[in-house]
Amino acid sequence: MLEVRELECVRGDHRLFKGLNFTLQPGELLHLRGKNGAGKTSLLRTICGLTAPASGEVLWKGENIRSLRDEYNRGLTFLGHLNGIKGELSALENLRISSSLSGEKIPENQILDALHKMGLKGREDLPTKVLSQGQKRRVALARLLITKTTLWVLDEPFTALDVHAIDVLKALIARHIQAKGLTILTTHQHVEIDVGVLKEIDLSAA
Amino acid sequence: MLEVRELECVRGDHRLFKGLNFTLQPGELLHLRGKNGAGKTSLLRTICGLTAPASGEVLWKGENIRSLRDEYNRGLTFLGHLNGIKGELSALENLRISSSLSGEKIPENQILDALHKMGLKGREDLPTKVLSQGQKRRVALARLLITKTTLWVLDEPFTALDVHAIDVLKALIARHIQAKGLTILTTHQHVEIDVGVLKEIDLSAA
Amino acid sequence: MSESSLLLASRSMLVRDLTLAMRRKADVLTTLFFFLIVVSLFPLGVGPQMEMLRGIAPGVIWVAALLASMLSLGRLFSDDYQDGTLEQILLEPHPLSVLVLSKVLAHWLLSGLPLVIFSPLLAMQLGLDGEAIVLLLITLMLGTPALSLIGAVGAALTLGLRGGGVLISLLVLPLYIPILIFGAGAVESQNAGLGAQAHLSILGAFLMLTLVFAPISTATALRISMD
Amino acid sequence: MSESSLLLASRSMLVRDLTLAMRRKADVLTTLFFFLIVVSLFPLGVGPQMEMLRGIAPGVIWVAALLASMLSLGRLFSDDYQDGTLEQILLEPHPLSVLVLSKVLAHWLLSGLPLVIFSPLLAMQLGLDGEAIVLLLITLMLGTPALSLIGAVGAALTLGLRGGGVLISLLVLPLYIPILIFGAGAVESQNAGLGAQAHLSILGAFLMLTLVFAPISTATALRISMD
Amino acid sequence: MGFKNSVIWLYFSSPRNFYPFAGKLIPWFGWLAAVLMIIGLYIGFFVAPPVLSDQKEYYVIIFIHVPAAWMSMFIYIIMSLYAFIALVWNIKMSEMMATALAPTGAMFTFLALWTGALWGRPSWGAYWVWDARLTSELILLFLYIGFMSLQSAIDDPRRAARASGLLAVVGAINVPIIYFSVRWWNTLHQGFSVQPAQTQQLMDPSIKWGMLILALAFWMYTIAVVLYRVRTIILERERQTTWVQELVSSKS
Ligand code: HEM
Ligand SMILES: Nc1ncnc2c1ncn2[C@@H]1O[C@H](COP(=O)(O)OP(=O)(O)OP(=O)(O)O)[C@@H](O)[C@H]1O
Ligand SMILES: Nc1ncnc2c1ncn2[C@@H]1O[C@H](COP(=O)(O)OP(=O)(O)OP(=O)(O)O)[C@@H](O)[C@H]1O
Ligand SMILES: [Mg+2]
Ligand SMILES: [Mg+2]
Repeated sequence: MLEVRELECVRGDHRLFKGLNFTLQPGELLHLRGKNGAGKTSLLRTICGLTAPASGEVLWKGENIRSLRDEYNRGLTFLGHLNGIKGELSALENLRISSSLSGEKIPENQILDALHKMGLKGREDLPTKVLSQGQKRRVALARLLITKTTLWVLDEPFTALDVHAIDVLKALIARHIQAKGLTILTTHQHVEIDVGVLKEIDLSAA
Repeated sequence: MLEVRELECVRGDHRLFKGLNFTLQPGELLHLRGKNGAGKTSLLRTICGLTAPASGEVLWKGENIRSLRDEYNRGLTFLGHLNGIKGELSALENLRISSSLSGEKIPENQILDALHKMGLKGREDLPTKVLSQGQKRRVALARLLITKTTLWVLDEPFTALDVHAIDVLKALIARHIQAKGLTILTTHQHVEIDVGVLKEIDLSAA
Repeated sequence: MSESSLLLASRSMLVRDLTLAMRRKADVLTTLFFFLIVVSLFPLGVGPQMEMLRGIAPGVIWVAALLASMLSLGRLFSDDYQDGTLEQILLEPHPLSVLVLSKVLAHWLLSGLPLVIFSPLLAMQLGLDGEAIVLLLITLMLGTPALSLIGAVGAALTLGLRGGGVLISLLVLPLYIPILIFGAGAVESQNAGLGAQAHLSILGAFLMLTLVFAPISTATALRISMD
Repeated sequence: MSESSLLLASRSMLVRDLTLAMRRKADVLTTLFFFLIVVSLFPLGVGPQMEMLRGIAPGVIWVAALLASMLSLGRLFSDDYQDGTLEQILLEPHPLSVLVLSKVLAHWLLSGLPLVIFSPLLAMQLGLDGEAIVLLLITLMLGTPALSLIGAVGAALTLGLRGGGVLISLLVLPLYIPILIFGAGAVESQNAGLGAQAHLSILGAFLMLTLVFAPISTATALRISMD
Repeated sequence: MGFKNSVIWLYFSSPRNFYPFAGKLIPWFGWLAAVLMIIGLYIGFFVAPPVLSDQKEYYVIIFIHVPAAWMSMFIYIIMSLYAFIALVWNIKMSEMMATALAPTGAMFTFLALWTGALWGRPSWGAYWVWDARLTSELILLFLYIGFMSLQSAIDDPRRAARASGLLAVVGAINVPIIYFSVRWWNTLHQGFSVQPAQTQQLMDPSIKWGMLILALAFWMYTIAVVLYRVRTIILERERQTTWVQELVSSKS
């Protein structure tokens, strides 16, 4: 489904990695490892098509994602180091807009439901800039509950979350994998997710 | 040394905590716990004097920090959710400026040494905005190696760090405590620091 | 289905930006205030001779409109860039140029349109007559959207750069010049008895041209800046 | 000891801001080019007749200076706010108003001074004579630091803004106006044979006033915004 | 033929092949520029009749002014062509050429403005008037400066080249529009009657030849300087490749 071929990534003078190859099939989880600065974020951004690779290519269903673009994006959810939510808008508005921007209309109660599941009850209508660090992250993660995308690319999704929220997220990812979704994630924390196929790649080794 | 008396913190309609009392003596570490949004960050910012408390007071050597201000600040290092480093400047310049802003002149090789200890060898002269998330955090933390302050207030210092960097930081805090320093920190991760007196306060319980 | 989902997306982009601006009214009002102040200042700086003021009125109003519209350009994309929502916008399953067009439309509604609405008041203050005021209104109506469209390219190119605000003006102002010349020139040409038909057609043509090319250039610039 | 450490701190604040700007060599120059372009826009708007240009020249140059200062002031604190360095500055063991003064000084050196230095060139382009140019130079020298100082208060207040954005525009822009009026009016008054002494004294008094009150107000505003 | 041509282009679109080739060309163009410059200036100073002004020092300015003004416009067109090619086909060499052209273009624009201003003083009595040509030349200078400022404001060289390239292309769409709009703007007011009258007298063939030769000299100079500059850019942008590292180590 997702295939990475001979990927090379260069930032400034540093070559982060080279000749990277892997494939990911539906129902598989890829855990990307590597020490600080190994190139995990760079790889994830390249896989999403935000950064152009120095050489090599990323294929989705056999086609280069650069030529697919919109079709590829339709099946993709990316969560980066930044939360991608507007501080002036409430959690509810953020989710409503993020879903309608991708062209779907999600019923209001479904969005509220997602926020409650992420433990944001009573905080739905506050401007997100007053929320705590962990609560902001939860708003960003609530998107995963309302999208129907197949490929999730999550860059350190567990940061700032407390133990309870980590459990919720783990369950969420496990369910996604069971439903034949694909997930790529990075984390420095020790997190065990209960899934069938768990692939691991260590970028520091390269 | 540091005393918190009947502290109350209110944000918008929410009262985060009330009637909070504790003291911290030289050589003690306070681990602040609490779920997302419990008010840890708010408490730390109040302790630093960035936020005014709704009621109650924070005392340093028996005096209210609001009346001390400059003298209190001289003994204080705060690390928040934000790293507080300039993306356009290199790690080296950031540290140099941060120390001279507090009125001290630190020799260049001491700064370089601090950066190397934090595993930033070869990255000293890059503008920090191109560094990875974890590397940026390391630059911010390197400040702890060159200050001579007694009170460290660290808001989730372990975020974004890899296992190696976490170990370095743990050792650093332990050394600070041994040298009769005071430290207050929060973290959601499971981190064990080897010190004599470890106090814990759970804000969720309040 | 795809058609209507694109429509939904671009509409919600527009609504989003308008809501955000309403949350922080500062942005809208400073632009307007700035415009009003720059124009009202001129009688003070130049002296109260009515004929002189009438002569420079269209030029002054146009320059003020151009600068005021530019003032607000700096934040067109930079807020979205800093909080990571721009990344998300780049990953939407829709042509980026269409979403950009929505954003520019929002920008114009917030910073261009208020100026257009208030310009007759200022023109009156400077002694323009009824016919000239109507003509000025039409030129602003045609010209200011083009300003926003061109400005968007500059804003996208300077994204994430320090001193972006000033750099934008450096990139964009030279490209604004034709609009300024024909916008301000229309009233003058009318007064000289030459008619303003040609000026208006050219402004219209310019609007069409920017409407076609600016969103695509802006989208390209955004992808480059986010790389 | 405390005295010299304060000196070190305020100097390194200045150096820091200058270095940040120098990182982008363009940053300093762009303010200048912006100024240049804005002034060149006016002839394009109002037409090339020399006598008319000479009449509006001081006003135009002053408006351009104000704009350049306003454009760059928006980011005086917001960058530091967003990356968390402002928190750190608030926690420095020194009076905040002194550090603020250093920041404003850096801002003026980078955006005010170059503009003052190059204004004679522009004044010449617009046809002003030698005496008028010298006078204009003096007014800019007195006025632009005041603009920077007042702008800093506004910039500090805007940081923690929720709904009351109107307040800032209402607060800062009216304070800019007297500077503009007396700055631009000085040359006019001189030409009319009334002398510019009074104008200059008022500008000087304004500068003193802002020098005393602006840093303290800015520091207070910053503490409020960061709460 | 067409095939062979495209192979040659492909060959030189690689920085590695272009680098030594450019190195060989530089002296040729450099010398040509010098020789032509001397001939042109000789004609300007000693051959051409002093029809325009009594003072030779002022008068020779036109031999620099006009070719410089031509060059300033040509270079912008070529620069944006390179930028366009780079954006569409993603050819690195083309990016670098656009980058290398800008400073020279700006230099000629400045030269045209400066010589024009110097000449304006004796002939119009003012260094500067808001004439159509003058204004559009000034705007062209702003466009060049914008291009270079954007370039220097971005750290990453690849991103810098692509961003400023896009700006050059957008500017190129606008340049003719600016040029004609400024003309039209000015003809609405009174024109400057000095210039057309003097252009009539310019028909003396030695003047024409002098200008043409100097224009050619400027061309050669531009090519030499741009090739030199592009070689520096190649070294900088390709410094992590093995061939550059070998080259550098073999030299030192
Ligand atoms: C700053 C002042 C000036 C600037 C920016 C300037 C700019 C230009 C430009 C852009 C051209 C080439 C454009 C074209 O061929 O249409 C040009 C050509 C020329 N300029 Fe100037 N000019 C200036 C002053 C003058 C002055 C003072 C004179 C003489 C009175 C002059 C005489 C000419 C002539 C004779 C040509 C050649 C026209 C032709 O090719 O037919 N210029 N100038
Ligand atoms: N211009 C540059 N010159 C040299 N090195 C650079 C440049 N830009 C980025 N880098 C390096 O590229 C790497 C980027 O790493 P990336 O952000 O992908 O790391 P990561 O694996 O996500 O790390 P983290 O765990 O800290 O998030 C860093 O090591 C950084 O120092
Ligand atoms: N205007 C407001 N109205 C209501 N609640 C508010 C308002 N502003 C802040 N809050 C609440 O105050 C709390 C701030 O918490 P704080 O940032 O101190 O949490 P924290 O313990 O640091 O959490 P985290 O672990 O996520 O960093 C949050 O629960 C937030 O929702
Ligand atoms: Mg990362
Ligand atoms: Mg917190």
